[in-house]
Amino acid sequence: MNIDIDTIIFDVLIPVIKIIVMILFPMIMVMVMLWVERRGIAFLQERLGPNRVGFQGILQPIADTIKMLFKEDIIQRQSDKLIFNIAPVVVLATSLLAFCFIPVGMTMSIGSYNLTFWVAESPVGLLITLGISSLSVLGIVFAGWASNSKYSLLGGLRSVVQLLSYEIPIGLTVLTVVLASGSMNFIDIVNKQNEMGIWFAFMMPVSCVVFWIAAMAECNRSPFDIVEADSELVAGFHTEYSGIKFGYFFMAEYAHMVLVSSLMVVFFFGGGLPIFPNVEFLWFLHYIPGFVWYFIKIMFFLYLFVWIRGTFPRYRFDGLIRLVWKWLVPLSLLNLIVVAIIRMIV
Amino acid sequence: MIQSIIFYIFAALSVLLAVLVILQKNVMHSVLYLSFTILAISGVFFTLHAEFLGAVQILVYAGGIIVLYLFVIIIVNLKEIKAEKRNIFPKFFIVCISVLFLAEMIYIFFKNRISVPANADFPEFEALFEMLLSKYLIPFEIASILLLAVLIGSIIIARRKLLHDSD
Amino acid sequence: MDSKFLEINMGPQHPSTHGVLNLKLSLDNEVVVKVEPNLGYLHRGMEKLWENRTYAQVVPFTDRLDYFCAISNNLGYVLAVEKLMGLEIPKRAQYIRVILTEIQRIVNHIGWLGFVTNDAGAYYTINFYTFEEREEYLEIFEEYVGARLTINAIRIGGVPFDIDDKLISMIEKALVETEKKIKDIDKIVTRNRIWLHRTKGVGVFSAEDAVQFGLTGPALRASGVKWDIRKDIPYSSYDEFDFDVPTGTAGDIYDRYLVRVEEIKQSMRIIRQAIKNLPSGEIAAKVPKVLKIPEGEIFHSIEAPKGELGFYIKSNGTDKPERVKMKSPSFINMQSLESMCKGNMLADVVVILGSLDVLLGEIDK
Amino acid sequence: MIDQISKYPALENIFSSLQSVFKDSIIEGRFEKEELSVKVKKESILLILKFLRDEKGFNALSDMIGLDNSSVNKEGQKRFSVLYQLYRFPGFERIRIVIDVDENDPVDSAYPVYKSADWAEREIFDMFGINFSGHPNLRRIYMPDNFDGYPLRKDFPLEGRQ
Repeated sequence: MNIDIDTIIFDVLIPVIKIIVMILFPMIMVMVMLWVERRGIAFLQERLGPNRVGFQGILQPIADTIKMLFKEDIIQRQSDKLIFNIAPVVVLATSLLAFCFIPVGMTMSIGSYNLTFWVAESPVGLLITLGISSLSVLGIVFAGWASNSKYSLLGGLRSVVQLLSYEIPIGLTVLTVVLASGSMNFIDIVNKQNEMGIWFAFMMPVSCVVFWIAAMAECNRSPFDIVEADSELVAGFHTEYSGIKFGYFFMAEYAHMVLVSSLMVVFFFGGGLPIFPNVEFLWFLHYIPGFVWYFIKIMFFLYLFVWIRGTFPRYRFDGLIRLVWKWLVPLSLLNLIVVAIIRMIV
Repeated sequence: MIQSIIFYIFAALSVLLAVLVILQKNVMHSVLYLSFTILAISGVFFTLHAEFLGAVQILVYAGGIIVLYLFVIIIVNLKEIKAEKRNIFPKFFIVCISVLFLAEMIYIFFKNRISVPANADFPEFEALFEMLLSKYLIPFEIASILLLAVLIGSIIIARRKLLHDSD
Repeated sequence: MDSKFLEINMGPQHPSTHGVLNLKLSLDNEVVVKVEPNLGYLHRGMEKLWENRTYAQVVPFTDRLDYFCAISNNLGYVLAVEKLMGLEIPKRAQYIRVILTEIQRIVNHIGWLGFVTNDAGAYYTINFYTFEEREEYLEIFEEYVGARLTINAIRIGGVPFDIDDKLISMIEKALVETEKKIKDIDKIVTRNRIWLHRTKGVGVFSAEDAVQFGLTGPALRASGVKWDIRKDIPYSSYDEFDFDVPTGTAGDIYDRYLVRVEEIKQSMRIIRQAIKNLPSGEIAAKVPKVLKIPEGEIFHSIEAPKGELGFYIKSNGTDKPERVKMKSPSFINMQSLESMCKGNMLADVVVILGSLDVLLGEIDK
Repeated sequence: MIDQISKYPALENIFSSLQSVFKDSIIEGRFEKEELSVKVKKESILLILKFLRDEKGFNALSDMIGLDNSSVNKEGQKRFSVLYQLYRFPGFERIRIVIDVDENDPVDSAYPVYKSADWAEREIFDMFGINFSGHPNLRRIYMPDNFDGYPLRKDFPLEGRQ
């Protein structure tokens, strides 16, 4: 077998680097989000937030991580140890795995080599990503059950109901995106938006809003954070976790937020495309690399998460279910029909 | 080459995990291993380039059915399975079935030799959709109506039990 | 899960039981079937202690009961003692007391607003807004007596210090700020759909029930009973002020919220009137160094921010009371928790508990 | 006392009607510092409370107070007193009903008449050891269930004994 240097670089080295980067990317975003959230909420609440470690508290996430690593890892004696230990890994792993199909930028040509900003490309990438991201509920239920605590159990049960309900509007709105772009491939979806010269958010605003609400519920963020409602369930499914295992859940939650923001950006806001991709006199915007655009866009949505958390009270369980079955599901169904009809006509 | 190695890893894993599923006494552990088995099987599908099937495997089995299993187990509060005392006849039956199954597997194995993952690179799900929505449209719709009936029926049964409880 | 219901121990270490309280909850899925409060984690035997202290020594202890509105507790006790002695208090002292207690009412209600929204899951935002506001008033207290929380600002016979122009300007500035803050919070909260969903029709208590259970204060008024001791049995020359008693209709958490917000505005009205009409004169009556009260008994109650605060004092002719019994508003309000929570969901228990405005320091005495 | 009572004709009215209805049960009525304090016999407390609630409109039991009279040393004085502080509102009138109780002498619970007596009676039971018969859930409220002694009795040492 003759192995030349090019094959090693392009077929082995670069994919491996990409994989490593794509695993590190959510982790680094978690760190960034930790700082953004703490400072952002402090800003909303007229206080300062962490500003001691490093410039403007920029090293605070590292301090937090070190604290978490060195905290005692308490394992309840009555817990189911196998599942108790495996659950955080399941949650974090699924959150990170889902990133492999996300295009974090546009293709960049370096000489004759086309550098792509995604780990894998698949004609059904969208389906796989949605499937994997919904797997984190398994970890949550396992954690809730294995902790042998009633608060955790309630949190786990709530998460199942919440997830099963909110999968439906997510699926229905994603279908409209698939209808509009004619593909389940993320890259095709982005390219279609480039072709049409309009972001899907402006083409299908209802899908965009419904997807955002349902996605917010799926990553258990305020105002849908009934799974870990701190004023009733203490900390929900991760009440009994401490140390780095709690850290896993924590990272998974933030990674999930990054994932949802990425999906939002890819589906509705043109992924790594610059704003107004087809306006001629804004040609210079194309010289800003795609991943920068992507980053700016997801940061907006990540900040939106923080903003919403700092503003709204929490939904009660029944209200949450009523919202999805009475409003989101019919609305997304109707939206799907409308989009399908328009797509047939046009 | 790398692909076939990965395929065999996934295949071996799925068999191993499936064995672990039935060896557990704790139901929850069984479900844990079952979910891993399903993931491994979807890995097998991915290496065989049946990406749509793999995705559906994750979405439906791991995301849906396993979660429902968990829900039922938590609500019914099954913790451990106690070994039943069986007569000689069922034991004999079980052994026979296993032997038959093994024989069949060996026969297939030797007939086809070692099957290498097909390297087909076509989006098989398009063909699938086409078939479902053209040639097999009526069975497809009938199946969906059947599922709906099952859904409604289960709700009615559950409701009736609830109503009886309140009386 | 042997029984039909899920039993949950909420507290004594729980983020939202407002102190060390233990609630034994029985849940049918998420619906509350039974609530059993367990008290006594903070019991310090105050009443026994008071029997062995002189009348003046008791005053600082009352701060420690409801540490969130210490001045009202001071006033309740001091008024009872003064009435038992038959002491006449100078007008200026009475007005200063009114100003202080009304500020305390604002502090309590505005702090409550923060806590209850937090209980409903509004991640501390409104809590920090209100605490910033509370801070201004605490600074006023600091300027007045030098302490911020347990300030012991009311003495038997009058008040320890006079109010000067600096303090008055501080109070007026703080009132303007509060008005703005209330408007801000009103914008965020009052018509927020999630807030309405969490509070409307939750923890409903009819007027008859409320009276039967002895509910007092804003929680009672939210049920539609117009009963404010400041208006009906005036003390400390409250009859000279012009203010309204807001009442609700539905008796749910939302009405309690509206009533409390309106009460903040009424308190501001009272403070402004008191500052405007502040009479001149002495700030304390002559009280003997060793206070010996002839035999007698008295039950006197005031309208504390949390409800009716009563003090029963029985004197035996010595310088120490024979018995002091405190009727704390939180204790009697807490009693109705169970019947309010029944049929509501787990998440509501926390908000209902918050809406009753209980404080464990006062319940456990 | 007479000129004071004439300022509150409503209270005087209530006292006279109480006297006419419960002739034998009323031991003593005192008017002191705007308050009417009526000492009644222990046995008829429930009837009197019911009468005051239904006929006279005293709709709320504000508080119940326990007293230990052991330091007063009067002849024929029972050990404990229980005070019922009643309200009529919206309005002005407060009335105090007093009963004397001996040790190990149960009192009828006021719970059937006023729901707010629930915890108040538990507190008196906890602090003085007075039993209330007919109370639905008479347990200690502050002290632990296995606590020995009653803290607010005069013979309980100030610094505790445990």
